[in-house]
Amino acid sequence: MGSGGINNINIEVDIAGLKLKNPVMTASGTFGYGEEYSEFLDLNMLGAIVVKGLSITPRQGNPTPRIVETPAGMLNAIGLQNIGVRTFIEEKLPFLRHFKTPVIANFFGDSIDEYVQAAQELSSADGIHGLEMNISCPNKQAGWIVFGTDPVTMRQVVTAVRKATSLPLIVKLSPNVADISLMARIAEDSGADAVSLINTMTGMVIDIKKRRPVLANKTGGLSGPAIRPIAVRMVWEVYKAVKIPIIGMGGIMNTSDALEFLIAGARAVAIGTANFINPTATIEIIEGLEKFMIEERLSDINEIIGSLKTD
Amino acid sequence: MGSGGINNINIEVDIAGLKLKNPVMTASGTFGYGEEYSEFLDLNMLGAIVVKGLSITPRQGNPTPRIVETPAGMLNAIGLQNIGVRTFIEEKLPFLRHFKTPVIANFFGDSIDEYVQAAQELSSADGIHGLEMNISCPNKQAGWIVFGTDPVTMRQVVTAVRKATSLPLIVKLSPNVADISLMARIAEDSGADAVSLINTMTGMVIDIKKRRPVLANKTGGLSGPAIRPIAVRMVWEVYKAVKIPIIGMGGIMNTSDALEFLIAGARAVAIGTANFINPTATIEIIEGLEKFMIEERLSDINEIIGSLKTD
Amino acid sequence: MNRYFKAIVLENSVLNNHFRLLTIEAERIAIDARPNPVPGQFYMLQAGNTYDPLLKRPFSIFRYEDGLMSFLYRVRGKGTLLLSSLKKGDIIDVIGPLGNGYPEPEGDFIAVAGGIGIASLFPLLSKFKNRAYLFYGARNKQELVMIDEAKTFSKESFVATDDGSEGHRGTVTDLLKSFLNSSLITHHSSLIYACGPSPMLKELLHIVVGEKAKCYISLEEHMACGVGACIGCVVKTVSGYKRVCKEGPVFEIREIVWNNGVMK
Amino acid sequence: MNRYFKAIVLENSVLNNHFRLLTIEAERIAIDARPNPVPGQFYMLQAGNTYDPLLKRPFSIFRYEDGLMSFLYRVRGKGTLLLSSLKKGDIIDVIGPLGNGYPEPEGDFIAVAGGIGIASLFPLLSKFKNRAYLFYGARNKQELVMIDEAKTFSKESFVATDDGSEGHRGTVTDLLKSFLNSSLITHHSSLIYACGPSPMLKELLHIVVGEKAKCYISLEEHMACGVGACIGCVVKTVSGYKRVCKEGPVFEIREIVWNNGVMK
Ligand SMILES: Cc1cc2nc3c(=O)[nH]c(=O)nc-3n(C[C@H](O)[C@H](O)[C@H](O)COP(=O)(O)OP(=O)(O)OC[C@H]3O[C@@H](n4cnc5c(N)ncnc54)[C@H](O)[C@@H]3O)c2cc1C
Ligand SMILES: Cc1cc2nc3c(=O)[nH]c(=O)nc-3n(C[C@H](O)[C@H](O)[C@H](O)COP(=O)(O)OP(=O)(O)OC[C@H]3O[C@@H](n4cnc5c(N)ncnc54)[C@H](O)[C@@H]3O)c2cc1C
Ligand SMILES: Cc1cc2nc3c(=O)[nH]c(=O)nc-3n(C[C@H](O)[C@H](O)[C@H](O)COP(=O)(O)O)c2cc1C
Ligand SMILES: Cc1cc2nc3c(=O)[nH]c(=O)nc-3n(C[C@H](O)[C@H](O)[C@H](O)COP(=O)(O)O)c2cc1C
Ligand code: FES
Ligand code: FES
Repeated sequence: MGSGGINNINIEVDIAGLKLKNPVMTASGTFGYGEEYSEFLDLNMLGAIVVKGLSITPRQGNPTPRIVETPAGMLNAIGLQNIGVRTFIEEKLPFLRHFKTPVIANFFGDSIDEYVQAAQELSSADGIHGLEMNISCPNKQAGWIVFGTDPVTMRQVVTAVRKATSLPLIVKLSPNVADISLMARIAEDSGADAVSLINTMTGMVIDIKKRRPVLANKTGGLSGPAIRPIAVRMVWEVYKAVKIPIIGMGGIMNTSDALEFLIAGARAVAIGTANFINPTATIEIIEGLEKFMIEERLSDINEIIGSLKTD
Repeated sequence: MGSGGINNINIEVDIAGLKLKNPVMTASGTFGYGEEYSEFLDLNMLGAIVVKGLSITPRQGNPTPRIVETPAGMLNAIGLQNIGVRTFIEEKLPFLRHFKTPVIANFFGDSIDEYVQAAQELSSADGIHGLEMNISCPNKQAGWIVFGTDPVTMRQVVTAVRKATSLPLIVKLSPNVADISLMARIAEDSGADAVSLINTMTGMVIDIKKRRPVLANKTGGLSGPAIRPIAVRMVWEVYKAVKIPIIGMGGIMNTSDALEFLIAGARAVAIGTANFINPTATIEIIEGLEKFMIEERLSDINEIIGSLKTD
Repeated sequence: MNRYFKAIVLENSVLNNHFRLLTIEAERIAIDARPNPVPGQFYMLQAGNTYDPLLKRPFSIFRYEDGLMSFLYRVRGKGTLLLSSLKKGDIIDVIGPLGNGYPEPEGDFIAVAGGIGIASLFPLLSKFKNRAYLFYGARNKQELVMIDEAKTFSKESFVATDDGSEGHRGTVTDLLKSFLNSSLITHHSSLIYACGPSPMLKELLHIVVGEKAKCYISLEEHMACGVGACIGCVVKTVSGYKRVCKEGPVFEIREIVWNNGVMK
Repeated sequence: MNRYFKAIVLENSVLNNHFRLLTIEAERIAIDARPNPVPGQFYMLQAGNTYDPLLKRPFSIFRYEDGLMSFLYRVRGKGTLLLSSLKKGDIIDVIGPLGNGYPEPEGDFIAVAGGIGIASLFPLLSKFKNRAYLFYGARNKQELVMIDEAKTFSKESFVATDDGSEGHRGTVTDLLKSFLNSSLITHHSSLIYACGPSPMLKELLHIVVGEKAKCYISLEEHMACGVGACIGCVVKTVSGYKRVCKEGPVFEIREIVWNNGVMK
């Protein structure tokens, strides 16, 4: 497995200076802090581990129900419940340091200050190899405009965080926009080392008997195979617009899905909802990628990345 | 069936001065010009018939494949193939005039001029009761910016069409935007009598062996149950933002789905992809709405519309 | 330890209109490494090869014997409908055992089952034979599924139905109340296990509040992962949100924060 | 006329690894009003109660008798996999018969089947017994499904396999070419029906181009509605895009616009 593994196949990729032994990582919020799935798979085999979104102060999250299934997808409104940056560093990071797999800390805030503080604290911890900014959160100061859907606030927050950290910085883009390539370019201009996409799409399910939203939070984020065609299209659009690497995600369930993202231009992929259905999905996809390369007589995964023919 | 039907239940609704005997219409592009499904159901039973999008000059449409299935959805890239406004009026409208059901002509153009011309010609025909503008088309003049995702071009085209017709004017909104309620307000300000939403969401599926998009057009429009939670959320947002009536659509497969849209604020619903799977879906939904009202002891459909509780 | 595996369907029988019993066996290769379940634990099950339904569904272990696992279930929606179409020889995807089961009783105990809640308590009855005072309630006689077996394993049993078609007409909590008031087991030291609908659990709270009796209840929440990763299935406890799939599904009733009769 | 109905599965048998035969019967209430299919027409079939797969799938009528419909199919993806799990007594959703079948032959005719293409031609052979010169090609002997029955109905038959495991090693179009060059049927007046993969159809075009022989081919396209409403399944013809489900699936080969060996 991994670089120079069986049959001299290279599946190592480079994301913003981070060498990943394969292009498969976990999607934030779907893999806890790594522990939960460590019984199901060898965390050493993953390209990277992206942990649940962290904020400078712990969050309680939303009331329940937090989850509802939809056709080929699910809505979640966890409300970014998390133990906070400090507790994460003290209680969860030591476990993750036992593995050779790079750890990417996903984080967010309600204000630029909170983003900056979280980035600083995470950057000074031992065992965090990259940061992923979740900008799909409303900006308290700017009247709850969502950071990731407003070009101006987005530029401000990314620029500020860029100054606060020297770790590889990934900006995670929201799909709830008219032109995601514009947002990707802003991230690139503001100093991001990579972009990841897509975050969930806002949706709602109504209980027709009660005439109430099923989720206590009313709306939630749609993930899973339902959104995959939209995510693949967005990765392709962003690939044409920026030079920095792309981490693609959104409904990847198996190797074939992962390949769609790589071919569209993603240099790595993240597996989210699929973990819930198949806790070993990541490993099966890593193995599947190698198998595909053997079948297609390819020796380097970079021959696949962005290889979409559209003539 | 219909207003004052069994059990004194009123399911008649008023959309921009058009009285519909029930709130169930067909979604443009999924019901041909009405003929194709006339063998499967009595067209007289429908709330309204919305025909395939028309342009002032006939269109060939895209090469094939034009269709690909996705999890709980499908992408289409028909490329707006149509026989043109004139041929429609001459060859298809006479058939539709045999029915008492209002006919709504969906139309589009590549320029404001084309929109205006199509609206004028359609307005002067006998047997067309309303117009639905599809603004999810790129504006040739303005460098292929999509009319429906750019506030400025959208205002221009709706204002121009409004002047060109005195028929009830429905503006069909694109979901590929950051804030659909903003677009709905622009439509309202520009003189629209109603808005319909959502049109399809842009997506892509890749053939991993060929490393090509499956669709000849590369991308296509995602429809079907996969997008329903997004559509319901958007209807709810638009309901809070405008006063004009809303026609809700996107993945409605059965009565329960239709009710989600009505409760979220749609005054009528349109059935699209569901027709392909169940040609009598519209009729079953009309019957199902009455049944629901009996069960819930409601006598007027207006008690349902916009009745979502979110306290 | 291998908690994710494929299993073969041995039997999927209809008990009556509403209830079915599914028996599966893990594929050979997975068996050795597989941990045994304890009463109150659950498995995530998924039938079919479709993304609609997408998620696995949680089911309590009903019976476990030598690698064979049985689940007692009720058809409610798409997931259980698909489960009901499984036939002998079909393959099913499984994660488990998951969660924390009921703490072991030391002496006799009280088991309060409401409807399908019997599924979760049944292995407790069969493991600790003749030690349970069983209180079993359902809508009507037909829905008192597995009642004969449950009685056999119990020391004494008390039955209630909403329509009076069997046993007391009313709720099991009525029966429990009078039992506790008049029984030989002292009110204070009693140990109660319960699984059933929210209103029943709420009633239980009223009964045990202020008493020393320990009362362990098994909760239900919508689950995505079942393993603690998504934080989707939480319940509000006196020490904050806890995951039903990980810290639960069994909680001491006083840990739960109740709000207008529903857990929040 | 009722072309949308539910049917009951009578049989779903495995012919070999790849091929299956599904026989269904329309529910009583739907039968009377149902039109009978002609050879070359198709039905849209859907198994299960899920939105994944979402769309119905088109299948040629293979056999029709007194309300019983049979379909010969090959498991390819999710839809046909789900179809293959149907068992006796299951209910299936059906639209059909749809499209235009083969125009009726007046005298003898030639039938060219490539692989599963036999499904579409079979009812023609059985309706017009002993009038067909059958050319049947497949990858190998195992994939020559229903070959014995097809031969019985034919006047003469010619078989080819890619690997030579049965009949001529090579393509059916090779066989057809030499037949036409040497046969008693004059090249000019011959009537050909064909169903099979694109390369086979392309070869046929080369054979008949410039000749008077009429050649009717049955095309496949991805379909959403099957009834002409979505304009998704078009093929480019000399008079513009035509819908395979409505104007087709049978077209005279010269109507089709070919582009680098594929239909455009
Ligand atoms: C720990 C645990 C153990 C369980 N054990 C059993 C058991 O042994 N036997 C049994 O029959 N059922 C059990 N359940 C409930 C079972 O999981 C649900 O009935 C099942 O998920 C419904 O799936 P569905 O697709 O058929 O229904 P859906 O279409 O998903 O829903 C139908 C109805 O069931 C409700 N529902 C869906 N999922 C859940 C859930 N996870 N918890 C509660 N309600 C839900 C929905 O709100 C809806 O009203 C258990 C649940 C939990 C959390
Ligand atoms: C008019 C018509 C008649 C047909 N008759 C028969 C028949 O009698 N027996 C039979 O086995 N098959 C027949 N087919 C093909 C059959 O419809 C496809 O094999 C089936 O739709 C595949 O569905 P799936 O979900 O199993 O595969 P998918 O997962 O949808 O696809 C698997 C593969 O099949 C291809 N495919 C999918 N749909 C079609 C389609 N509509 N046409 C061509 N290729 C497709 C895909 O591109 C992919 O390569 C017919 C097709 C048409 C258009
Ligand atoms: C339960 C759940 C929780 C999530 N939490 C976070 C989070 O904390 N931060 C974040 O950036 N994305 C979060 N996401 C989004 C995922 O990381 C991912 O972008 C999205 O789910 C799409 O991928 P998928 O379809 O493979 O799940 C969450 C998703 C789910 C389903
Ligand atoms: C095959 C197909 C063709 C369509 N053509 C049009 C069109 O011509 N004009 C238009 O405004 N919308 C068109 N639509 C969009 C539908 O009217 C509808 O907005 C969308 O499909 C969402 O509804 P659904 O999920 O119920 O299908 C088309 C949709 C499909 C699937
Ligand atoms: S179901 Fe995911 S944490 Fe419990
Ligand atoms: S499949 Fe819809 S037009 Fe042919």
